[in-house]
Amino acid sequence: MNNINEALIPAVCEIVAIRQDTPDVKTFRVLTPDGKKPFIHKPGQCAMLSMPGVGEALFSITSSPTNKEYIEFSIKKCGCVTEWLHAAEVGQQITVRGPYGNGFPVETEFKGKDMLFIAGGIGLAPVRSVINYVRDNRANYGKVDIVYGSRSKDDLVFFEEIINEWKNDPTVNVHLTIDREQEGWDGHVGFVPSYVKELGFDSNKTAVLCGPPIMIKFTLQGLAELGFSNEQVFTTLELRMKCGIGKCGRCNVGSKYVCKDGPVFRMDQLEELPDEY
Amino acid sequence: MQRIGVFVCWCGSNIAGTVDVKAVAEALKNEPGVVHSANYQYMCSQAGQELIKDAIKEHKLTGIVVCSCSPRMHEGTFRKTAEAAGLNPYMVEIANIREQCSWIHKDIAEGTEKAIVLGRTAIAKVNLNAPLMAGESPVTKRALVIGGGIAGIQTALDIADAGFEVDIVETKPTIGGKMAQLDKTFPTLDCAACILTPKMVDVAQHEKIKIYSYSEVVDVRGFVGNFEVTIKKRARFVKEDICTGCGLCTEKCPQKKVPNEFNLGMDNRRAIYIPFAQAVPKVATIDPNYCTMLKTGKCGVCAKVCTANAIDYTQKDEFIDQKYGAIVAATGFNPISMEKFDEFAYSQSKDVITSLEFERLMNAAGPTAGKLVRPSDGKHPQKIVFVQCVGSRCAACAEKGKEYCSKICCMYTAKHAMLTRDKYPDTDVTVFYIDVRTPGKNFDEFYRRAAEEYGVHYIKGMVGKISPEGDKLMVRASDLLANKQINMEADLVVLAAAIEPDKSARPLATMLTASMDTNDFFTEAHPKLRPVESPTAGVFLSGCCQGPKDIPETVSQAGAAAAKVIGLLAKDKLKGNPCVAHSDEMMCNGCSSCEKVCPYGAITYEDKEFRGPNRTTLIRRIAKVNEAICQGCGCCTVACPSGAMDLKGFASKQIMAEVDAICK
Amino acid sequence: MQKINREVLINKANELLSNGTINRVFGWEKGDFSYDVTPTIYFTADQMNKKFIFDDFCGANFSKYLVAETKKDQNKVGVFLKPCDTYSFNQLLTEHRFDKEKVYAIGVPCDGMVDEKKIKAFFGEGISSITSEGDEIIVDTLYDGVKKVKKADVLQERCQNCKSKKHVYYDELIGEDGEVLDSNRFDEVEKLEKMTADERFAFWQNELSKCIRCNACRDVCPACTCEKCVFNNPNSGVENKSPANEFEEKMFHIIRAFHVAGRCTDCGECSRVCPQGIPLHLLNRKFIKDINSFYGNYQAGEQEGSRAPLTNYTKEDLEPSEAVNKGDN
Amino acid sequence: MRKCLLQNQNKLFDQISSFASLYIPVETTGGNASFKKYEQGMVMSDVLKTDRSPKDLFFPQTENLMEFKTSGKNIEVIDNRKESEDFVVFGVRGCDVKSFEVLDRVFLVEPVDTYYATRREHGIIVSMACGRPAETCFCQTFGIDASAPEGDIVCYKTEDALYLDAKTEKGKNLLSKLADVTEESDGKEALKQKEQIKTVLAKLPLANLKADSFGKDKTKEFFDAPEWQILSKSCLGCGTCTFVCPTCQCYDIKDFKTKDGVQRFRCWDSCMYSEFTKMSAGQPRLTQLERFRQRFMHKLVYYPTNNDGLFSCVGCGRCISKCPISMNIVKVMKALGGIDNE
Amino acid sequence: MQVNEFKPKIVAFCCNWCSYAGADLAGSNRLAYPAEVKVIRVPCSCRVNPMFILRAFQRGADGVIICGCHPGDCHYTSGNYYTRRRMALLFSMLDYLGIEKGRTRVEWVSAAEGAKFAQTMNDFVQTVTALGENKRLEDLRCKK
Repeated sequence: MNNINEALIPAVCEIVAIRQDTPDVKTFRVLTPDGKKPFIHKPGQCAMLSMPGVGEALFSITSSPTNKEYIEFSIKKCGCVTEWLHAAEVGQQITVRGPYGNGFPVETEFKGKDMLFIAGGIGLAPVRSVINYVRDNRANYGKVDIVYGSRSKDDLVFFEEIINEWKNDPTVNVHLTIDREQEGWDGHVGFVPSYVKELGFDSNKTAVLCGPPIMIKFTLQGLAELGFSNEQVFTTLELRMKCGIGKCGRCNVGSKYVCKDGPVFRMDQLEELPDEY
Repeated sequence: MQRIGVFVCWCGSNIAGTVDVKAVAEALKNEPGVVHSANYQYMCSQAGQELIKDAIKEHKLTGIVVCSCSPRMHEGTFRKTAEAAGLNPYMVEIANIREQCSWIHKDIAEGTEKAIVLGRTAIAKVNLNAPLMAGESPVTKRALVIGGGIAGIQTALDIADAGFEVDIVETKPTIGGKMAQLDKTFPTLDCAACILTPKMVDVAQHEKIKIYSYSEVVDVRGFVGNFEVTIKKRARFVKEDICTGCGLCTEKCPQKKVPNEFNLGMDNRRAIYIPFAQAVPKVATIDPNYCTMLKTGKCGVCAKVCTANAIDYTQKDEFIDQKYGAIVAATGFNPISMEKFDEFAYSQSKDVITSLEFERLMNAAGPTAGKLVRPSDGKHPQKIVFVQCVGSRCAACAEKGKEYCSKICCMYTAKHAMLTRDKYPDTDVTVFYIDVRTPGKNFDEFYRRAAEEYGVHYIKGMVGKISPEGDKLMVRASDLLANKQINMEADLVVLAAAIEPDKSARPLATMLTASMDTNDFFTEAHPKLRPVESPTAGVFLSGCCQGPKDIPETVSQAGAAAAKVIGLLAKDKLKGNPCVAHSDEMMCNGCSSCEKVCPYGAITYEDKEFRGPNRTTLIRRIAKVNEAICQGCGCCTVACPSGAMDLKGFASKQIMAEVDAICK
Repeated sequence: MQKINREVLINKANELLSNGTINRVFGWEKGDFSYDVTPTIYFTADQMNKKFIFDDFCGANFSKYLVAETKKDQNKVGVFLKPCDTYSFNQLLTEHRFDKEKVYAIGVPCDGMVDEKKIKAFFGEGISSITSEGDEIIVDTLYDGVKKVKKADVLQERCQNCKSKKHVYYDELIGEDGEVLDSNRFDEVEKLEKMTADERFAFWQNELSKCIRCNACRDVCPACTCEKCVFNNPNSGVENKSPANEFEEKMFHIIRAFHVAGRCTDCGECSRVCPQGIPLHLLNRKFIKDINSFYGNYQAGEQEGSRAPLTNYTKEDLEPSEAVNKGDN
Repeated sequence: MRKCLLQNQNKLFDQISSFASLYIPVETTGGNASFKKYEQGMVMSDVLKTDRSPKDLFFPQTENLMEFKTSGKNIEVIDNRKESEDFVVFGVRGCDVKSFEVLDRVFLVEPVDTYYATRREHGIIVSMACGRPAETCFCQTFGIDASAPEGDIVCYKTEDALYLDAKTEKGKNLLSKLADVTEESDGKEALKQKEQIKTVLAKLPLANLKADSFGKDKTKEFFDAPEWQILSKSCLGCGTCTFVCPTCQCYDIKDFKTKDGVQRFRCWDSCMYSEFTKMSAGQPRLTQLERFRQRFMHKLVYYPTNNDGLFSCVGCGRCISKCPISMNIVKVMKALGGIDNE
Repeated sequence: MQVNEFKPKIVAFCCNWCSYAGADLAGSNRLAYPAEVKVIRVPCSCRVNPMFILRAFQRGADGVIICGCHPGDCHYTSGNYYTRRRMALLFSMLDYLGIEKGRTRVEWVSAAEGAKFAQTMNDFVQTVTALGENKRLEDLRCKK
């Protein structure tokens, strides 16, 4: 759909469904006006959504490429574009351009590996795309573990999907945790990093890590203690971007452009970059 | 994004007559944020308000725009409507398509187009509105009444009777005002003193009322519920609390040649005086302009004769700070100066007098003990001419007179004429008038009695010139009905001088930040619906300071003002205006520009710790707005260079959105 | 009179650094050429000996740096201030932008700073060195040998119209203090005022169209110390990043001049740093001139704590209509 | 090589402008010049460094990208670019010509920036050898020869004539259209000037400045250098250096609400601005040090890393003369390279 | 002949207490003034930021008028005194930049001066009409 030659000119798409995931996260299902998927993407890639006059912002695509019907974005309310989106209704048109970025190496480095997905809060949004990709191509991957945590039960995104699909999938182990005790919650309570250590995973897994910086920092320490090396851990970065195509200079960190060379980085690649992300 | 409902009011034909309301409702439907648009005959009616409430619920509206009359009229109404339906009242904006559209435009196309723009502008604003919560402030349960005439007296008594403390500030040594100078009152002809002085006594004896006589208000700070007022109590050189009012000093004082202002200078008083027998407070006052002791240090007679030792020549002006919850202006009126009306020979002949002077001449306590004589020679006047509308309704001669009707002159002149004829049936009385206006209970009957029963000659016509000729006055006038010139001799001419607000009203208005009209009458918050309130919250109007009135009107307005004050003071907390300034501490430079322009001192500064880069702490000086004190003028928002200061309800972004919508 | 040279200043700074009065000092640093002097901060006399310079190109005013620098720690910061710098300093104090207790101000004399652009306008590019000798400037060029020019002719505009050689603030003064001067700084404003509206419009249209919105004028301005400028603030409603068209050029410069009106000390930095050579000082001076003629003479920064004309009023102020017609002669 | 006598220079310009838009450097105020669209009678300035680089003509400071119309919930995207026409930029100095290579490697790599690409396609660059390089010139540091600039046509200006040498098809094509205002020449004069320029270049104060210690993969070496602290100390955070720089290409995309639509435009941005990387979640470059460092690291290390060692600085020296506080890339290179003046 | 009559766009900022009430009074008294005038209600004339005025011109206004209480009568005591200074300086600056001075005006209109309000607006519209379209502070993007 998107003419690659006109990288900055977006296509018009329509919000066809909106789901309130948590008090401040909504998931938007987006199609072209004639009901098609706007583009084919790789798990972990992003796209620019905009409302003319409000602004343009980059969001990770949360649906899996294996979903042939639509693409989805899970968006947390913070800033003017997201606020506008949260107030939008079904049928609202927006503009979309993308997909941008490298995505997760699902067909190369991940292939045949045991996967460990670790996410905190809205960090599950990009990871969900890989998880579902892996589930839909189950034969290509080894064991799958998912550790997901949030402030409270109400802040767990995709809760329905986690409970109804992932938890019911015998090939997937889901480990949920919330930060503090809460009524109606009989699962694990505690922060993600300590839960990961508690769970004590085998260090032969490939880990995908996404969440707030503080969670990433401590989870990395935990993984290191468990014997994971930096080459085994992937994460995805989010920086302020404008063009999405590695030209406007905003997301430049060291010699990399997050929008083009990222947003997915292996930890050892990330270590090479100056600490400015 | 808001969900906005638009409600276009027809206002009967007031709006619908020149604005195609349906087209407006239709056009506004497509504006950003609008999800519902309706029109109705009277939005402010019960049914109209129900319509709005239902729409708020049905369409889950987050903001509403009412295209109707001025927000000054019904903004409050619709805010209450919104609130009743669970919407924050400040999510309501009014597009004024009546006063500022349908009423001034004749062409429907033009009116409709403008109404759409005005609607669009209000929608643009509502899109950026945020719910506002009013802060609360306590109410000082004490009222201040400025002016001790019948208006002030009645207001004070009514408030005090409801159980609240009241202070009266009166510039003269006694309360009583103009009414105390009157002889009889129309249309009942009862004696002014007989009905006023008991009230004065009531005031003096009321435990809730304190009188600051011979005093004035010199500064007003604060705001509704929390005024702080400085009262200057002028030195009267007599200890008020000791003086018994025996009056001995006023008889012994050797300085006898002081014009007696109570009798309008028609006789003299002493340098120490009590204005009149029933004065309240009944204490003597030394006039420093005439007192020999104060001027030269030699005399001291009054001190010697005073058995109570109440005289104190060293007394100084005293400044009293007092807090009030409400302030009532009751500063009254004065007849205008006759100096500019040379054609009536006021300054040339002692026998040309004003009606108020006539009032004193007729009064038993007046300079002539109630005997009607000519001031020049003390002879009984045989022929009296009354001239109406001197300086009133004077559109052509605005530089010396007033454009408005002074309202009371027709009636008091009828009273004077009647009383004269009653007391001195041999006197010939002629009244020159432009119109005789008698709209009041028993007023026309009263006037007709004067003309018909008492044989007063009423001539419709203007007096052109009055000139003293010998000991007579020659009156040249035109008789408009007979269409002829009249030359008439008179022994006494009485001028019905226009009345004007007291001179103290203008500086007072400035202190109160209350607005005034071009004639220096206080402006009411609404001429019909809020006639006793000034637009400044907590300031109320009583008596002639708001416009010319007779006594019954004054008393009823005084009561109304008191009722408003009581309503205010009865509250323990006042909901403030939530449209106040707010400083964004992240952007504030702490430069003090805002503080300097704030008229209320609502802005203070504090040093606050902020997180700096790399785990450092920065201490920055930032502005804080005291929301209870801020009145929301927005002056600070422009003084602030960084834009840290903004005004809730009138935010820069909102105003700019309005600008954009208008200019589109 | 004692000749004030760099050694005197280094010695003074050294004394203050070593006796603990200050722990760092703002001073000028020589560059690769004769004229590219950079403001910097020194911690030791040794650093100063290597790099400190005090000559005809030390125009940089340190006052604005103090806003951030004094917040860094509890130590006192030393600063060299030329007479005109002290006005900015005072104005910042008036606006509570920093605490004077954390600054040790060393007043240094100034007999005008040279504008290398003017030298280049005379001799073109290719200047190998510039030295001064008395009231002459000696310029060694790559192509035309050694040239001489009167210093007065190549002074910066603000120095040609110097308003004051008097320090209005210092903890210590080096050398003797000068006087407030009668300058002709409003001449150019008057010249513009005398033009027709069309001519003025053409003049400003041409000048402002050069603007590239680099914000140098704003960022160097000692009055522009806002935590966040309205033009950078997406919530202000007037944010703009580029002179998208003629309107936005005017908007930026009018509002900037208005925001500093009554606070601008007329230091002339805005014009000096403009990479496009726009005479921005003529906007600020117009406000100063108007303020002086409408509300009485007022020099921002002259007195700490003085009330700026725009945060003040009298009941007899002239009406806007009169103001407009006053400028019309 | 073609020769055009100086007295015919304007005829040459008139000729060019008869079939293409022509931009030449024109003097504005004493010693300053900027590229302006040629109108009859305009005089080409010899000023070496235009206030803004000719980058503007290919990557303008503000540029409309597209427009939107919205009604109700619907959006319409309108790309209202028109057919581009050829234009000629005359008198581009060697350093500025080189800057286009730097920009090309950003804008013309996939996905191509079509706005820039179209202009590059239609723009013909006539470069100008620098007869009198300035003291602030240091193009040699980056291997640029001001005596032999690149470009579609190279021009040498002598006392009495312009010598035009077409280097590309585009250039030849243009030159062929100028046959009646130019004459064939052996180019000896041009060669002579070229040599003369070379001797001047060698004498320039910055002639010996080397960039060797910078370049590809040197991030670790310089990123945490202590010098950044003092170098960035007085940086005002303005965008002067960025905006006068011929190679800086950061931009921002913004929306402007027009009368009844939205215009999406892009405009130059600067990594020196504190808002540049600010986002709702935080600010990765908190102080001016980091922002200052980003600009110079990008020019001297990051860009070369991605572009076969090509530096993103062409030594034009504009930042040297324009920086309000006289901080510039030369001082940075010297400080980081351990070169002290004296 | 086709007469394309120029209708200026006028933004009038009116303070809530005096001038807005004055405008209402003009309406109550059916005192006509051109529909080109659109009023924005502000609490006090001192709320009017010079940025609003420029914004109006940018967005296509041909004239901007600010109405407040008479000096001395400000509901907030002193707001209009500041307005007076600010606008005196701003208008003088606009004039200095060559912007036609008839396009901006400050007028004091009390709540009682409905007639003055109408007359002021009539007069202002006439002045601005005579000046024609605002070309010197326009932003072409806002016109298409």
